[in-house]
Amino acid sequence: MTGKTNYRRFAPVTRRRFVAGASTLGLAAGLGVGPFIRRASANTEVKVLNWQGYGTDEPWALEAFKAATGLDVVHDYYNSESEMITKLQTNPGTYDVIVTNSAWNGRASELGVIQPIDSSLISNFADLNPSFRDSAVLSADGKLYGVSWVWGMTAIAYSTDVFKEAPTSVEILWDPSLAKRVCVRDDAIEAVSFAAIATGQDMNHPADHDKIKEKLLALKPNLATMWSSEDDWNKQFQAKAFDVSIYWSGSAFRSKNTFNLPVGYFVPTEGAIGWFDGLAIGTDAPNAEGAHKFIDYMVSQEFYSKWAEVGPPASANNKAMEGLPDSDPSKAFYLDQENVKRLQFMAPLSDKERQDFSDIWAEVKTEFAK
Amino acid sequence: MSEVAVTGAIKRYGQVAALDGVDLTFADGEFFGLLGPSGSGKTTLLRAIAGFIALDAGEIRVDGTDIARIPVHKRNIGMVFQNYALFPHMSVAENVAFGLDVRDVPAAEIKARVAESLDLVRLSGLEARRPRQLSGGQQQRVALARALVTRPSVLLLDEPLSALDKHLRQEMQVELRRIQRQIGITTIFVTHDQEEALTLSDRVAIFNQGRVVQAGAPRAVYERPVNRFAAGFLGEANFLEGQVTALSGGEARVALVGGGELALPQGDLAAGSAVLIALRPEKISIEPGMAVGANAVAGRITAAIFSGSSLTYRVAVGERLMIVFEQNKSRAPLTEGSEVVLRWNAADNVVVAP
Amino acid sequence: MTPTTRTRWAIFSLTGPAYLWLACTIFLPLLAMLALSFLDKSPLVPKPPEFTLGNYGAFFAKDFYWSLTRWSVELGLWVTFFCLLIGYPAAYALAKRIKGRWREAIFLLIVLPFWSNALVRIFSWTMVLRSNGIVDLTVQSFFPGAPAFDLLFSYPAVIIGLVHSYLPYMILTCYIALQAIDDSLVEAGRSLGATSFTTFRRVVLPLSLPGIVSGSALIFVPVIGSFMEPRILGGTKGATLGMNIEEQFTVTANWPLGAALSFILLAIVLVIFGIIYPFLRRQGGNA
Amino acid sequence: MRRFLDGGIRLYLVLVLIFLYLPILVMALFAFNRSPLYGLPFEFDLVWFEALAGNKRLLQAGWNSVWIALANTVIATTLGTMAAVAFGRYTFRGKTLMQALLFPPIAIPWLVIGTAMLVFFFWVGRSVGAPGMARGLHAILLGHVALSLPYVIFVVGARLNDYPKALEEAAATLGATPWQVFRRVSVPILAPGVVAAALFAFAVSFDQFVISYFLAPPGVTTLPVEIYTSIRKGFTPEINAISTIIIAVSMGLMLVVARFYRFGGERSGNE
Repeated sequence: MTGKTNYRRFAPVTRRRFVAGASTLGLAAGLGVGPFIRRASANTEVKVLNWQGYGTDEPWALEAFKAATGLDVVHDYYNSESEMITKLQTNPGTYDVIVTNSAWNGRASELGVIQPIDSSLISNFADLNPSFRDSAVLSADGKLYGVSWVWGMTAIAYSTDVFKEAPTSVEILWDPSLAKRVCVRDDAIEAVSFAAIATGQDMNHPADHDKIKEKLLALKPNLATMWSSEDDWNKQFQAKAFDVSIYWSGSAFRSKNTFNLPVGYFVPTEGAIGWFDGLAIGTDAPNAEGAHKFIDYMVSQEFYSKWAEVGPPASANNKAMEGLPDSDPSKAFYLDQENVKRLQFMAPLSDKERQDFSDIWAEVKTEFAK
Repeated sequence: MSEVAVTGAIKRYGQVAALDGVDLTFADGEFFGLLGPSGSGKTTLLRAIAGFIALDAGEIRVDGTDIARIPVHKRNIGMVFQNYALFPHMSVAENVAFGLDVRDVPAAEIKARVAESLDLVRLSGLEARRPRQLSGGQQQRVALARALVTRPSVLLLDEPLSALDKHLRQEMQVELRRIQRQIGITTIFVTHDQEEALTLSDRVAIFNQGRVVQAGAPRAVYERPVNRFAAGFLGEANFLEGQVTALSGGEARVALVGGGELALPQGDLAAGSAVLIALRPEKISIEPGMAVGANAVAGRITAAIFSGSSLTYRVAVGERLMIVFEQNKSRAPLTEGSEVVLRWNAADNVVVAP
Repeated sequence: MTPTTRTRWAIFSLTGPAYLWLACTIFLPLLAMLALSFLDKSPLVPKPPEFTLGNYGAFFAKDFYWSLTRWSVELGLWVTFFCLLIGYPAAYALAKRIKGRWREAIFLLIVLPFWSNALVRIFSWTMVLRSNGIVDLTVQSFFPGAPAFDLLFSYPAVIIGLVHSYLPYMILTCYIALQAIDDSLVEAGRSLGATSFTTFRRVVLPLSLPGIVSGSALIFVPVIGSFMEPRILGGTKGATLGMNIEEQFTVTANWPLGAALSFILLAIVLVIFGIIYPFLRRQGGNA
Repeated sequence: MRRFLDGGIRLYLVLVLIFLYLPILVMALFAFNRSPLYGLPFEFDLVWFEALAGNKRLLQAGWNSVWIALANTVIATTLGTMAAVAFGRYTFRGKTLMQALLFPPIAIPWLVIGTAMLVFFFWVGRSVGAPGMARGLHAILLGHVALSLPYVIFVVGARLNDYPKALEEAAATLGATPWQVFRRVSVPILAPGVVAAALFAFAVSFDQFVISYFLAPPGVTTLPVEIYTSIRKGFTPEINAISTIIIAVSMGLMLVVARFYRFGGERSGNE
């Protein structure tokens, strides 16, 4: 790995030479003549920007992809969509493939950090579920900026130890018998969206913010804590810190299948949040050809059938979903049209909406902490 | 060895002049004492010579070369600090070797010169000790050895003996003098201890408020102080105020304020002028009886202080209180309340500026 | 070159490298951030940004910011207080009572926990503090039927986690300050007839003040901006301004607002230190 | 009475150490526990160490972190000590302001600084025609050192109440150049503060996530970055395993160092 050789340059420097070295370093950085800049080896690598541990970096997949194409896949990660945008803006021409949420793909294309995709190079394109594939949020000016990859929902998980029967309503979160047994994610958009659903409003553009605030404040007696990551959720659930929680569908299946936690999952009759992720190609991608190949592999049935073993979200590839073994509980769940019909899909938000949601949540959390 | 010449040195800190036009020349191989009360400028001058302080005006020349632009470490000076400033993390030998080490002197030579230097200060055998394990006198000697081992052109001593007890101080004074003689280095030292200054120095300079009041050989300064400050600072003195009444035959007669008459060599005194006379206490003889004539006054002993080899009398002469020293010879000490006569020689009357 | 210019040159060459480094990597970027906090949108957005005071106005317009700020400062004060309470005696014992090899060994043992990852440490604390956690299970195995121990998701849990994270700062800064105090000064104090306590209060404490100040600054300042410990250990009870700042960067992508809130946080820090600085000067502290 | 008091003091230090080590022990405990979700009861297993041995990415990340932290420690400690010396030695105009300037790097959340740095470096890089220079190990090191400097200056400053000015002057009169004075007199005298500062600098870098994460080029990662980015999916006790190894190794190394080198101050007479 070339990174290692670079370190050696910084490694022990004699005391005498040190100050001179330090100033040279500053100078080198200032003039941009540093020998430390890692140049992409364009044709043998595909650089991917994604969440860590989210499909694209499965070691077996990278081996299979390399075997098929001879390309190495190198990863960089982000921890929030906003960071993804920042990384793209401050590293032009660095990334080949970027995983973009449906609500953010439009923003990325608007900022010019991702480039149009040639769907003819994606052999699996025809098999993709048209409702995602042709979604307006993945294209701009009639050009395709994202290939739908996976989708999932944010609904409600519960402990099957506590609930002998699956709850059906979103009101379970406000059930007085569940004092200090409810968990939500510490996320403004998710919380506001759920409160909008619970108060019968349009999740993406709710009209009545006060009602949402009120509904969220009513959550206070029931709230045990807030989770921030899947890892956090699993550990707390394992420690029986809560009985019912807003949770991601893919994660719920993982908790159940991989970690053998007593997790049940349902989509409330009032509805739940639906989302889907696309795969995009960075502007001036050093290896656009490889990027198309990688995207094609990512949406293939071959990849998904193996990935399904660790509990991913649903594939946007119809063939891949139908190809799952019937023993996989997620197959029936994702293919259940009753569930899908109840979902409201996340739409791009304006900056003002985002800020409003954030402020509502901040205000509510401040009340929680009192 | 070198001659150090200071001319017109001025250093101000805000409104205060630490050095207010100092001219002094330190001759080659001379042991020179800078004496004065705290804040009189003596330490400022020493630090200026060392290079820690830049003068606002004036210059310091070593063997004719202006050293203002030479940084401390290139001045080739040896300095002994008030609290010795020994490096606590180094052994005695390492402390002494430091100055040679930074000059990249070969190891073998360093070893030899350190040994020689420690021998000079009679500390051989303590090379491996740390400063904290040494007594005050030993630390002082290490500091001296360290300052001398680099063969500096000038040795600067900043109150080097003030941290020692009296006995050790006297011992070290002798030692210091011996070593200085032995190597003949120009040595400038700062002290506020007049006895020390007199004992050690070839010449002394008395400082007050940033100026040199008087400079010269210790004896000359002691015997002929130029003003009240010099007389009072260097040794004890009785001050007598009066007016010249008559001049005759090379002798001036002075009527003292509050009674009594003095006769003294005329010098450049003018009739009718007011004069201030300094009179050393040991120059006065004390006898029982009543007063008569010039250079004799009558008084009554108010205190007799016995201190072994000598006696100090406080004598009330009219409104005035005079101090008299007497060697403890055969006679029984005079008692408090005795009426006495004080006499002295005309030549012991020193006219000083107020 | 006169010695005065030499002194100036010495100051410049001693501080120059550090401050040049800081200028290039922190001050200039932060100045850009400061400028950004007066704009209505991030400059990376294609639309031209406009000048506004709205980001600072938002802080004063919304009540919850005031609550978050107050809590952050209170949290900082509590954590600093407990670190001082626990850390100073430990530093004193280490500097003045433990001799020989043990001193070095303990000194190192105090820093080592610091070399573990903060997040890993915090998760370990959740394991300790929760019901069915280490403490709870231990208590239950010795005293079956004892009331359940569950501190997780509470204010004390946040304090415990933060005190643990920052305690080494206080111990080490106080230790190195105390260690520099000559024992003979203490003896001198005693010989002048002062009691142990008076000697401590009048001699040791003032001389170790720079250590206390450094330690407190290194604790108070980052704690009021903390967000991870309050979130993970405090659950719904750990709301801080730092968490909101983080959200402005990760969720709402509103950098100007996040930057404005950060500079308000900084201003609070500077005001607090501005208030206590003259007092410290009077005490002879060198901070 | 004195003995009783000393016993109490030792007990107190032991209690403080227990408090400091409680989560570390818990961390190590779970490295040897079979449950991937840190479940209890405890079941001894080396499965996470085995997994770690096969996890090249994590091992490489750990290795990278150590190197960056070491380089950072050397640079930050040197530059920071020099600045602290200037503050301790001299009184000059602007000193208070310069000291106050150390607050922003610790008061402003790392996320904000990291973002500012990333954007600023990018902007500088773009304006000199090398946008790629915004990221890389040099950038990470630049950032880490900058964040460590205030800590170093504060910690060394805590040692400078009684600055050994006479010792430095003595060294200068003996012919030592300013650099020799600094290296051979000031540094050894300041050693306890400098060592503490170095330990802090190492810790700051070793736990620095945001800067590394923003400034690391794709494919390069450090341990904290690995830990924080894996949080979404869930990190396994492999993290505990590698953390345990690092703590154990550094404990061993430091105790060896303590055995041969004293930095707690000068030797006193009777030791």
